Amino acid sequence: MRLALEAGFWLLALASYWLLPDQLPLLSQIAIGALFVLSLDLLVGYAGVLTLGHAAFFGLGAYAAGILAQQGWGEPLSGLLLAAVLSALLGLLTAPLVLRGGDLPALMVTLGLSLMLGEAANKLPGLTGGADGLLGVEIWPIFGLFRFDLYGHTAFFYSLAVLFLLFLLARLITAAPFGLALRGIRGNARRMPALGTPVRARLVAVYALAAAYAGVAGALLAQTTQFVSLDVLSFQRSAEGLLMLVLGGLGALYGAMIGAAAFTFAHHVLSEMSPLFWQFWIGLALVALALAGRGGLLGLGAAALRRWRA
Amino acid sequence: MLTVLVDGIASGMLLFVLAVGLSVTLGLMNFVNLAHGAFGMAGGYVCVVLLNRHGLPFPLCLLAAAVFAAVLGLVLERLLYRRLYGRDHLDQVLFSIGLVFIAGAAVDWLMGARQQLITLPAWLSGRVELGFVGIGVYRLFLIALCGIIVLALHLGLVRTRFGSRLRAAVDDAVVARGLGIPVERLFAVTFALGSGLAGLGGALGVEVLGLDPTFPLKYMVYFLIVVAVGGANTVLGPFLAALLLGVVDVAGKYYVPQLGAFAIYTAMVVLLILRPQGLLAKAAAR
Amino acid sequence: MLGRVSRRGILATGAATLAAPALAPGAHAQGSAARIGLILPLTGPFASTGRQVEAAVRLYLRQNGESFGGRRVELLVRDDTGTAPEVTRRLAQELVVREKVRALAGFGLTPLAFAAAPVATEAKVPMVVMAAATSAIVQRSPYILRTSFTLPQVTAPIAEWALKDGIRNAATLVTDFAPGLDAERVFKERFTAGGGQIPLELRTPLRNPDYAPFLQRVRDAKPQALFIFVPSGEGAAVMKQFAERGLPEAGVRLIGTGDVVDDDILNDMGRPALGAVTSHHYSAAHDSAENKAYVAAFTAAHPNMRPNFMSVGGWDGMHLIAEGLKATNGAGEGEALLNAMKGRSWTSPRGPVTIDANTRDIVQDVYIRRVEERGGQFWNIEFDRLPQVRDPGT
Amino acid sequence: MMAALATEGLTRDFGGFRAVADVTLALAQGARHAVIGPNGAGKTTLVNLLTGALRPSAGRVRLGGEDVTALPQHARVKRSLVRTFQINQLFPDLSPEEAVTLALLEREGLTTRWWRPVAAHGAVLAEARALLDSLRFTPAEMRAGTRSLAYGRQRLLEIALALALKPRVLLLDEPAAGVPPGESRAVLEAVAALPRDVTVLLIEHDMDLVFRFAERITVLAQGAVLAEGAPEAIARDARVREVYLGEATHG
Repeated sequence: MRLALEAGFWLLALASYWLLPDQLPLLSQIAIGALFVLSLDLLVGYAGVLTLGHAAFFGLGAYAAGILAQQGWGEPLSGLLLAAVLSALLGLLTAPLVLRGGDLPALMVTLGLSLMLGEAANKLPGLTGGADGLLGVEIWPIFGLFRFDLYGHTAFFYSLAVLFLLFLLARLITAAPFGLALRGIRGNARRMPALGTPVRARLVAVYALAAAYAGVAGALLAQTTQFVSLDVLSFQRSAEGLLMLVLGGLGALYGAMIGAAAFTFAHHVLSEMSPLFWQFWIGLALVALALAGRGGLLGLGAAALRRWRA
Repeated sequence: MLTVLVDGIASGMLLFVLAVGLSVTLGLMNFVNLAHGAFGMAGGYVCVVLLNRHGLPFPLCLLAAAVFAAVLGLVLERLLYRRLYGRDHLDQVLFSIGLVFIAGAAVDWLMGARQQLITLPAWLSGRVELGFVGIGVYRLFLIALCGIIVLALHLGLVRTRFGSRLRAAVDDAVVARGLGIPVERLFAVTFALGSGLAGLGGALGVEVLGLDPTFPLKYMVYFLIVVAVGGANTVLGPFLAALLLGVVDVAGKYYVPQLGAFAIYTAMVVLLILRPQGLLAKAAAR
Repeated sequence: MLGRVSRRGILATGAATLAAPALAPGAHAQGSAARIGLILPLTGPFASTGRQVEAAVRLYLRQNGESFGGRRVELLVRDDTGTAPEVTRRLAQELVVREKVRALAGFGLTPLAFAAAPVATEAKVPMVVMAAATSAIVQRSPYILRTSFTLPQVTAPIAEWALKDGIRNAATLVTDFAPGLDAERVFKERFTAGGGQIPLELRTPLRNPDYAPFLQRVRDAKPQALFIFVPSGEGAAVMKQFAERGLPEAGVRLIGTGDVVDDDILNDMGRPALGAVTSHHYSAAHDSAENKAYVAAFTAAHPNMRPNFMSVGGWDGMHLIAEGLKATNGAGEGEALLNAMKGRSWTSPRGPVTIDANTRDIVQDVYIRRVEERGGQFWNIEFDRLPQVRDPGT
Repeated sequence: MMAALATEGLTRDFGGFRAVADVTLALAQGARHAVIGPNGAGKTTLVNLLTGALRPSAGRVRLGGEDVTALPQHARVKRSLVRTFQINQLFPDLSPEEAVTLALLEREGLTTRWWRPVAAHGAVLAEARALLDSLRFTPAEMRAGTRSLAYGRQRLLEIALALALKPRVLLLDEPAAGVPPGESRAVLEAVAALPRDVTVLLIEHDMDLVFRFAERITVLAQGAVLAEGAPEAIARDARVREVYLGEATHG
């Protein structure tokens, strides 16, 4: 049953290529958003570490891949790899600062670090292009075969494939003992050391892992749009990621992806119908969902399913 | 030099008035209210409308802004906020960001997207020369008014029955309930007070911070910094944090503009790492 | 204050939201209309730019009938929030691929135009830049045409005027992004070439700027004049601080490009703006029959707005597209439409303008204006004119 | 003979308040030792010092002769010093089966494993079920959410998590606290069934339980050791009766 649902989800994702053939750029963006939210889910949903600055890793990944291509090496896969490695390093470096205190200090330190990075990118126009954005990013065809085209065919399959592979990895990790330990830490961080778990070390590991995922998401965005701007590091991106995660449902990989898809799609449809006031409707939906209760869309869906069966 | 200091203090004090309500929300109900700036925005717009359209005197506009925001706060608290007490922080984030979106779009619809401007009365504009330096009259007015508010809040918290109950409730809501303190009502009143102060701050800030529908998002980060750095249990902590923020921000932009906002973010991160519970928190006993 | 248009808009949106699930893409009537994709910042910090341009484009269509060369124009408006270039790019991509638009238009800020340029090139769709003003934009794609202005174009004249007026010592204050750097560079070149000195060069951040500390530095340096460029909508905040810091009393004159005395908010700036001298391509006070009609129609449709230089970019951009369609009998697409738009001249509310056939950039008169009070309102009154200025950057 | 668990001059100050003052203890291997004392005597602080949740202001902790004073909590657990909590510290979102499995995986040093699903660790799962079964958990209870269990069952799970770690030294912090009398038997049985070579330190309020279980008793008062001896000696000790037992009969 579960496996059938999972297969259905991915078949639907793949089928969207034929269902919405002229929405491919949006679909790629959803896939990239889903990867970013997946990364947040590993950190927030599974390990219970709060962050308001996850865009730092997304942005670092985007600039890493973008600058690499701008400097003349446009091979996409090595761009992803570089982004993952650099972001993970930044994660390892900053984790000790973030994991010191409680929720609020963690929120604020992550926020502060991401703002610092954003400001650094703003003040280094030689490297990043500053407020004008990074121009001249040229990505080579994937495997030398598939060129990034205007219609977004390549971008769609590329983003979806990367999302799928990294999802499989995340699924493996969360189902493994390591994932169980993370859920334990989230459930009761006081008990874990009494079971012999070095909590800090586990959290540092998952922080770096989530950073790498976010970095790859950023790199995907840079490569598929062939442009990087300061927006990749913005607070709004971090906050929006969290919104998508809570919207979809915390601590469930599918919740993360459904949240990203629902939010992006709603945003798109609403802002097309009401370019001036779409924020009003999004806001209303968020408030209603928060009042409705736990579990996000996934939780609501599960509850509806239970009621229907009962 | 002195001018820079005065500017910094003025903007810090303004920031304090805007943010202090948030610190109470967080300390008392453990509620992450990202929509706090929306009350500031509401106050700002009330002030603009009354001043520009109806020509009311500026002090009256300030008062109206504060009252309007306070009533708005009270209504929203009773209708919506209280349903989310004790819920997951992330739910609260979702809810309050939603409110920010709604508020922004509603204001945009009513008032348009552009910057709102006011013309200060003559007695508040211009500058005075003190020895070698000139200082804006309005900045001095800000410092004086906000100073009075800080003092009143501090005394109110330390000297009055309301204050002592509030402090007890912030320290431990469960125990306070056990002692028969009506925590819910206390909080509603405090929430309204905090919103009212934000409204006043928003009105005072039109001239200095500007006002448009993105106001709550634009300054959210600053409010959070004040509360996080200041700690949630005192008036003095956030006050010092706001002053520090104001002075470092203004001085940083004056002396090393190439660093931009870098100075302020670095200061915040360092402070948070050194004192995760806030500037004035005693060494944690537990 | 409740604009009728926007109220109806929001009600319509509400109804549409309820119907949203039933609305599949492709359900839009295809018809044979010529679709124009208008991408603008309609929310966020630069919303005022988008609102001005959108209002002018709609006004043009309302006034000139919606058909050109027998082809009805259908406008598709998209909000890119002004700060997210990748959104601009995606919207451009969608408008081209899904909606099959004949032309892309709008583009509120330079980074947004930069991000969308490759789409125009690859799709071979003309892209009419109605607002963004960095010199280099037209070079990013052979399909870009511009109906706004460039900063070097409007900056050079004020530098010349300042020298002529006896100013020898001026500080500069610009926003730290491409247009600002353009303005700073050109002002410095012209001003120092004429014997002027620049003791202080300041750059403020694009996002969440706070002008007080910068203006305090200017006050402490006491130059004869301060040259300012900030994006549309930011002028008021600068002006407030300019007055509050006592710069006029210290003998510092305010000069700049017209962005800082944006017509849309000039009245709210009030007295502090009086006497500011700027150079720009458009003033709502421009003395011509075309402009009087334009301002009257615009303010009739939007009682709370005064058309500014952004709006006129939108108006002329729509005019350019309309003329292109007429010239091709409504059949123009891609290269053909582009060629029909190149080299065109007309009399805009701002005065005579030409789209240079080679550079695809606008050639126009630039005026020197001073802020004055007329009948209880504040206006940029033109008192000098440089005819048919090209972008000196190209 | 070397003590399984020993402290020397263990002291902890909070600001100006001395919660634990110069406590010296020695538990032989297989000891059944109890620490009693009135509320605020410093019992829980002592447990936290022994397990490493708190750092002492002065003094040392030795585990089987090794000085572990500087070691963090989890490293002491790896040396088989295990505790239970006075107030349940469980995982509300995990089922008992998952929670015990987690403890077992941790004991086996497997929680860094990310490439094999938990479900593929058959031996561990079987052991978890066997342990819960020995504590009379029904299969349905094993799979239910922890938050839905009755309090007595939760208390038992608290102890199961400790037992899963195969302790050599076990600290039981008021294991019967809040358990209805009918269900406290299961808790006692579980403790009584421990192998004889396991050293047990019991922190307790319930005098009945203490005198039934302990072979040796230490009495704490105001952070310091007031008396130590066999149960009969403690029961006769006048000072103890005065500060503690006397109070207990009133309270």
